[in-house]
Amino acid sequence: MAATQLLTVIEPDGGVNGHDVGMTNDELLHCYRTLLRTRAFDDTCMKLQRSGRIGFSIPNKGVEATQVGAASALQKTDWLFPSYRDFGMALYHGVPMADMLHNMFGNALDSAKGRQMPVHFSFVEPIKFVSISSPIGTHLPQAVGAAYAMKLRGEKTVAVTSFGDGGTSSLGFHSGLNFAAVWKSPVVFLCQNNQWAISCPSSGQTASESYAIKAKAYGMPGVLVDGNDVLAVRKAMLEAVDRARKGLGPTLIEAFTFRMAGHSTSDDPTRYVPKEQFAEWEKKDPVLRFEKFLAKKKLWNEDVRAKYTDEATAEIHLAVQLAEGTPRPGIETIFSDVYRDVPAHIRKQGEAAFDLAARKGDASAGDGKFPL
Amino acid sequence: MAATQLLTVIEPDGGVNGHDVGMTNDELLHCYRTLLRTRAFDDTCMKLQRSGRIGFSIPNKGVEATQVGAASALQKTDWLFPSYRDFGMALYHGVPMADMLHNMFGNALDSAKGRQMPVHFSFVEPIKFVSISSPIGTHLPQAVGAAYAMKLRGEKTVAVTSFGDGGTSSLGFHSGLNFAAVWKSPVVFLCQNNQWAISCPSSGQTASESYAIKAKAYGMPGVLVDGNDVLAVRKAMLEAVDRARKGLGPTLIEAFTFRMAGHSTSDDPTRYVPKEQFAEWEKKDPVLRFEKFLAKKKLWNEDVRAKYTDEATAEIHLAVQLAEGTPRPGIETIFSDVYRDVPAHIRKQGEAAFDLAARKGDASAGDGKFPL
Amino acid sequence: MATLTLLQAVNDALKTAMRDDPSVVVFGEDVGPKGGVFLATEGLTKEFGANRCFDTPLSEDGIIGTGIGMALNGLKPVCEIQFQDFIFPAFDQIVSEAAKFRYRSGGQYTCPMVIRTPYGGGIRGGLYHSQSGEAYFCHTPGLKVVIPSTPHDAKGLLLASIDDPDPVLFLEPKALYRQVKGEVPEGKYKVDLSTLRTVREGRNVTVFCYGAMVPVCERAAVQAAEKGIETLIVDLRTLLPLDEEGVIEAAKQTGRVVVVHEAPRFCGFGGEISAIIAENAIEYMEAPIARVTGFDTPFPNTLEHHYMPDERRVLDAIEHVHNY
Amino acid sequence: MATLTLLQAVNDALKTAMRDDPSVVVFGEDVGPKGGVFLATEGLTKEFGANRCFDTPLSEDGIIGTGIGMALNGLKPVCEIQFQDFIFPAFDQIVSEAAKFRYRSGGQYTCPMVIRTPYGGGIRGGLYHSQSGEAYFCHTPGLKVVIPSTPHDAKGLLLASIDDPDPVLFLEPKALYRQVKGEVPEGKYKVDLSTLRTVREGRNVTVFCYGAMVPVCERAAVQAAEKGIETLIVDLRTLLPLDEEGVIEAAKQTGRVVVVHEAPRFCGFGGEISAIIAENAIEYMEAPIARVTGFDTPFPNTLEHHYMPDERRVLDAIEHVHNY
Ligand SMILES: Cc1ncc(C[n+]2csc(CCOP(=O)(O)OP(=O)(O)O)c2C)c(N)n1
Ligand SMILES: Cc1ncc(C[n+]2csc(CCOP(=O)(O)OP(=O)(O)O)c2C)c(N)n1
Ligand SMILES: [Mg+2]
Ligand SMILES: [Mg+2]
Repeated sequence: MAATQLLTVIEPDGGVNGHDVGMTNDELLHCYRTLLRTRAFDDTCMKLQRSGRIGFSIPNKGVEATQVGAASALQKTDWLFPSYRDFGMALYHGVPMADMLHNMFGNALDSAKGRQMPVHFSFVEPIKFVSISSPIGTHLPQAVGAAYAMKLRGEKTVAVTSFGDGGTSSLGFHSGLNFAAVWKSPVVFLCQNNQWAISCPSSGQTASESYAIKAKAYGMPGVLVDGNDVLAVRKAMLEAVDRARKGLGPTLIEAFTFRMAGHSTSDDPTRYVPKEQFAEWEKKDPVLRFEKFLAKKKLWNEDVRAKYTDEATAEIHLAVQLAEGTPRPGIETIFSDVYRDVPAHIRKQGEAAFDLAARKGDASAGDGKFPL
Repeated sequence: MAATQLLTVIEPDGGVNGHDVGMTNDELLHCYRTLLRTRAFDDTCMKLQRSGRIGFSIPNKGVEATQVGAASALQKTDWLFPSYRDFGMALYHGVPMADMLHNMFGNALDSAKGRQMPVHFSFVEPIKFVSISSPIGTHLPQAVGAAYAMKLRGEKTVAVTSFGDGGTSSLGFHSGLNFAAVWKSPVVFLCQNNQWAISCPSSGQTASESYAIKAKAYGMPGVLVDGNDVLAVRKAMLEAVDRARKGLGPTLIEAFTFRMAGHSTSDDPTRYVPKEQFAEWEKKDPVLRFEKFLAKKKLWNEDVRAKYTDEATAEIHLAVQLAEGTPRPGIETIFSDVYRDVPAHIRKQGEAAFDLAARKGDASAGDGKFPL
Repeated sequence: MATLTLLQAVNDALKTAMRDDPSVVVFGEDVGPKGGVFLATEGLTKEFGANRCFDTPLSEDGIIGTGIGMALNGLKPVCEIQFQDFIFPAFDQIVSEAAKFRYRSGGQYTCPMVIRTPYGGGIRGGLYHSQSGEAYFCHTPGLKVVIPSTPHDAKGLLLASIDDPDPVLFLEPKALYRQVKGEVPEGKYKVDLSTLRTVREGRNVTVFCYGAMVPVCERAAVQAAEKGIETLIVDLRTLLPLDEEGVIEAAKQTGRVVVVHEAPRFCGFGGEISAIIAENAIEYMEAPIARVTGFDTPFPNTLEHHYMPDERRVLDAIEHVHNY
Repeated sequence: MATLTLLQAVNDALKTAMRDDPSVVVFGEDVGPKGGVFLATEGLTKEFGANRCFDTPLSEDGIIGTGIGMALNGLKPVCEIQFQDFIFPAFDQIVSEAAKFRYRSGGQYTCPMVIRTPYGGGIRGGLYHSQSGEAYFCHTPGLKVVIPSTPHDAKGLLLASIDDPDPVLFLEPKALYRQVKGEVPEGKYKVDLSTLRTVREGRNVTVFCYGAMVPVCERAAVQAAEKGIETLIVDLRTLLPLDEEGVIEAAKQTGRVVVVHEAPRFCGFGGEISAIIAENAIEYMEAPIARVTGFDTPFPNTLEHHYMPDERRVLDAIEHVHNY
């Protein structure tokens, strides 16, 4: 595998060119199901936002294969340090859709207690899906630290961290990869190169030949892989995870893919993405790609798609009802979890807030909308 | 030139293996003279510190060739963003020793008005030698910005920035090289790899094959050069500077050398540098190396060394007298240069300080010593 | 004079400066073809070319670091940080470098540059798209910190900042971007840095505020007036260097003071205002110096309206110090 | 009990914690074989192995970022930043990440970690080896900020910090490292975070201080006593969360207050103390609340003794508020 040549497994006709896929039919169908559920989830969130029922979302369309392929290489005991576009990884490992929607609505059942913007998930089960941060790149060295702990205790787990092409310019990329390589940490760096960082194309992000080649600067292997190909991503991840578990150190994987939508619900990509690029990548849709492969294996036809789509629709429908029907978090959640124990000054501020509300009524919600 | 193979010009016997040196005898002797003056300056500062006459110094022994070779490739209109170990570059371009010593004494004639620690020089003439900062790596993106201005105005100048092996781990290295390559800025990054960052050896700094190879991550050429060889460093720098002037963008040069002393006057390298490493590099002394070359060209014998040494000694002797005899900066210098115009609150604080001194006498200097 | 939003006034100021002075360059993430995520830089690349208004890689350290280098070498960089919450990777370049270059070089090297960035809550941005970090920067000698609250001031203060010989952090109250409108003169004019603005005269209580809190305090003052309390409102505008004389004067005028900001209270900018008054005019005070601020917690999302000071809270404090 | 310097007490605390708990790891630049540039970590690599005390590459962002990851995953990292002046590259990791992890994850992920770093002047370190940045961190909810002034407290507070469930910034007054000596109990003991220490009782003037300013204030108090002024000295020790009740109480006791710190005045920690008093006890004040601080300039080198508050300046302020 190389840092400047694209690793592909699924051919245009759905064949795998002699690759040993090594997955059961059930496993393959779980991947497929997750692709569809991810797309359905994305779709629903976009619609919820457009109709004003949630404040914000981040489209996922086009990058599902990377997430499903990567997630499929992990054990439940591994740790994920994801970014905001990583719906698919959570869904793959069985995070309930409702839990994800509680976050999108920022309601009382949201694990983050409505404190974060939508898409900033945090889960400890069924896999460690570490609380997502908005600041780009900060989670890379954090993954390295978590991996250090694993190694120190002699565990055979790995930490995987996922970030965008833009994320490679961040401070955390530099310190994260450097520390990981020096420490030979069991960590995998997954760069989801969707070719855009909001409106900045790769040519404005770096002059390097590829993102994978940046691994050279840190003395670790760099692998460039077709991000629209579930099996190629899985293959690269499996190798990297295996290296990590064996104590051979970190790997940088670049998954080359495309964001088939705007950066977020606040973004209009037609201002800067060339029309032709959209058209070109429409043809490379990762879901169609995987369907071709499944069809060739006789695992797929339109009915299979319909069945899973219906399933996903029903699941998400129920989850939306649940989440939308759940009230806001209580005002006391503003004041808790700053520290384990509430210090006197914060306690007093909380008491004053309740006292004021009792005397003068509640604060009223503004009409501010997220612009980005 | 390559990122993992050492470029050398001066052979062990002083020959240059067919390289076209392309310098006049006067130019060569200016290099030699600067090597000796740099070493003399270093030596004097170490002694001044040991005898308590200045507070701190940073040894330079062993890395003089890198500085002289690099400086020799620049024009007076170019900009230097140096680090604290770069005495030689200033001396090469004709900064008077006395001006440098005013800084070492932090006196009233110090261009930094005694505000900075010793070795944190700042000069605008005869070359832009940009005010040195303690925080590692911050000056790299600054050099890129200065180079952007040159390019925007269509000037044919370059910005050169120099830093250590430890500096490659800093944030500024990552953002500096990345921005420079994307912008094709006329800038040269000179990594002086002296194999130690205080007590941290290269093996603890990075797992990459070399420092020069880190250029790959940014899409610019990386060159590894023998840092104890004036002519090799000059050759690499000339090529890089030429590329930059032609608008072809930045280059990363790694000069491989060795710090033949402690990190600073507060450091005891015997705690961590293996004895054998000192012994090995004693033999590779860059001054002896250049003398061999000059001797082969019939430009050198013991008398030449004696002559230049005497000259340097006399020069520095006078400069020390001047600097040591110059009084401290006036108290008003504490309050100026925070902004161009002194704002009211700072003016008042200054007035209060003078008033208090008038009523209760001056503050007395503590006996605090710099520990590092 | 045109009637502009605060956002349009910022855009107008940038265009005015770039027309006036070819050394002015504008850059940051997404400021080029997209025109910035709030559209503050819309049209600049088109009018002035991609050499003078351009996107950067995703590194605030790089944006400010290169901006410093440009400033050292004769350009007038106006850097945009997409959200103030994302300025922290550049904290070292700002506080260690830009703020200290003049001092540490004895005036040989200087950093006349502007860092523009939207700050504050009110857009359901949660922890990382809502913060008010002015206090972090106000504790840094060598920086100037400016926050407009009207379109007129936004343009005049920004033009003054661009002309300033020292580094200026220009914090734009994003909640007001499209919320406030006002008359804005055409062409170049400057609003002096370090002079506060009296928003409203009043003899009972003095309220100090800035940025997005100004309209909140104005609304509270209207309600207070209905209860017979006349409020003097001061928009500080330039937090550093602060118009200390003006602050002391305004505090003395009523002897009852409320300080308002969105940022957390502890070690916030309001403390400095209280301290200046307690140091210079305590004998004039007839009531505790009250602070109405964000809570000492991170910034929440769903409940942000409970977190941010609103008319209710400001009015309550006005009444409290008035009736003390 | 052994008599130790403050530096030895820090070293003792680290050893005690590492013996007590195998999940404690110590890392940073030069902390391994060299034992740290001040020798605070001397002997740790030898006793506990290079897996538990080790050098890092030169990146504060990396040190704190990996420390956070370790803390998330069950270790107790004690990170060293070589000088507080060099903490700024890690500012984002500290204020955006460590401080907010518990809150933003609803308590699912937490960051029990300690960041040790020497701060303050007195060693002729100039702009970048002398700063006191406590105010930057005290404005950050989610962090704790601790500063010892005696060997006893250094050990007890550091052990309490290592045991704390939340991130603690532990600022060590480098000027006192070898200057103060005192009795230090053997083995493990803790000094409560968030309880101030009364250094000296007095009924005329209250002085609030911390860290390296404590001995300076003590000396000033001796001189004041010679002039008949009895000074109550409070060592705040934990700045965040602050013992606010204790502060208010101590201020009320004399009605005359001086606040002392080395950091620049504007928006410094002293302002918060003044503000708390002005908000909660203004009617007890019989004089202006005075601040004695570093100047609002960067930290100079040759003239650092003029910059740092000394007995002269503290005494002058005590007399000023006393005679007001
Ligand atoms: C430190 C920081 N700077 C700026 C931003 C604003 N921002 C949010 S997403 C984004 C682009 C990220 O691009 P990329 O890393 O390629 O990820 P993608 O969104 O394409 O998945 C930017 C600039 C941020 N969140 N954090
Ligand atoms: C940001 C920052 N962190 C830590 C330090 C403390 N420090 C000063 S020099 C140094 C080592 C630098 O090593 P290197 O870059 O190799 O340069 P050299 O001293 O070897 O020339 C360190 C860690 C600093 N000055 N700045
Ligand atoms: Mg992207
Ligand atoms: Mg080095």
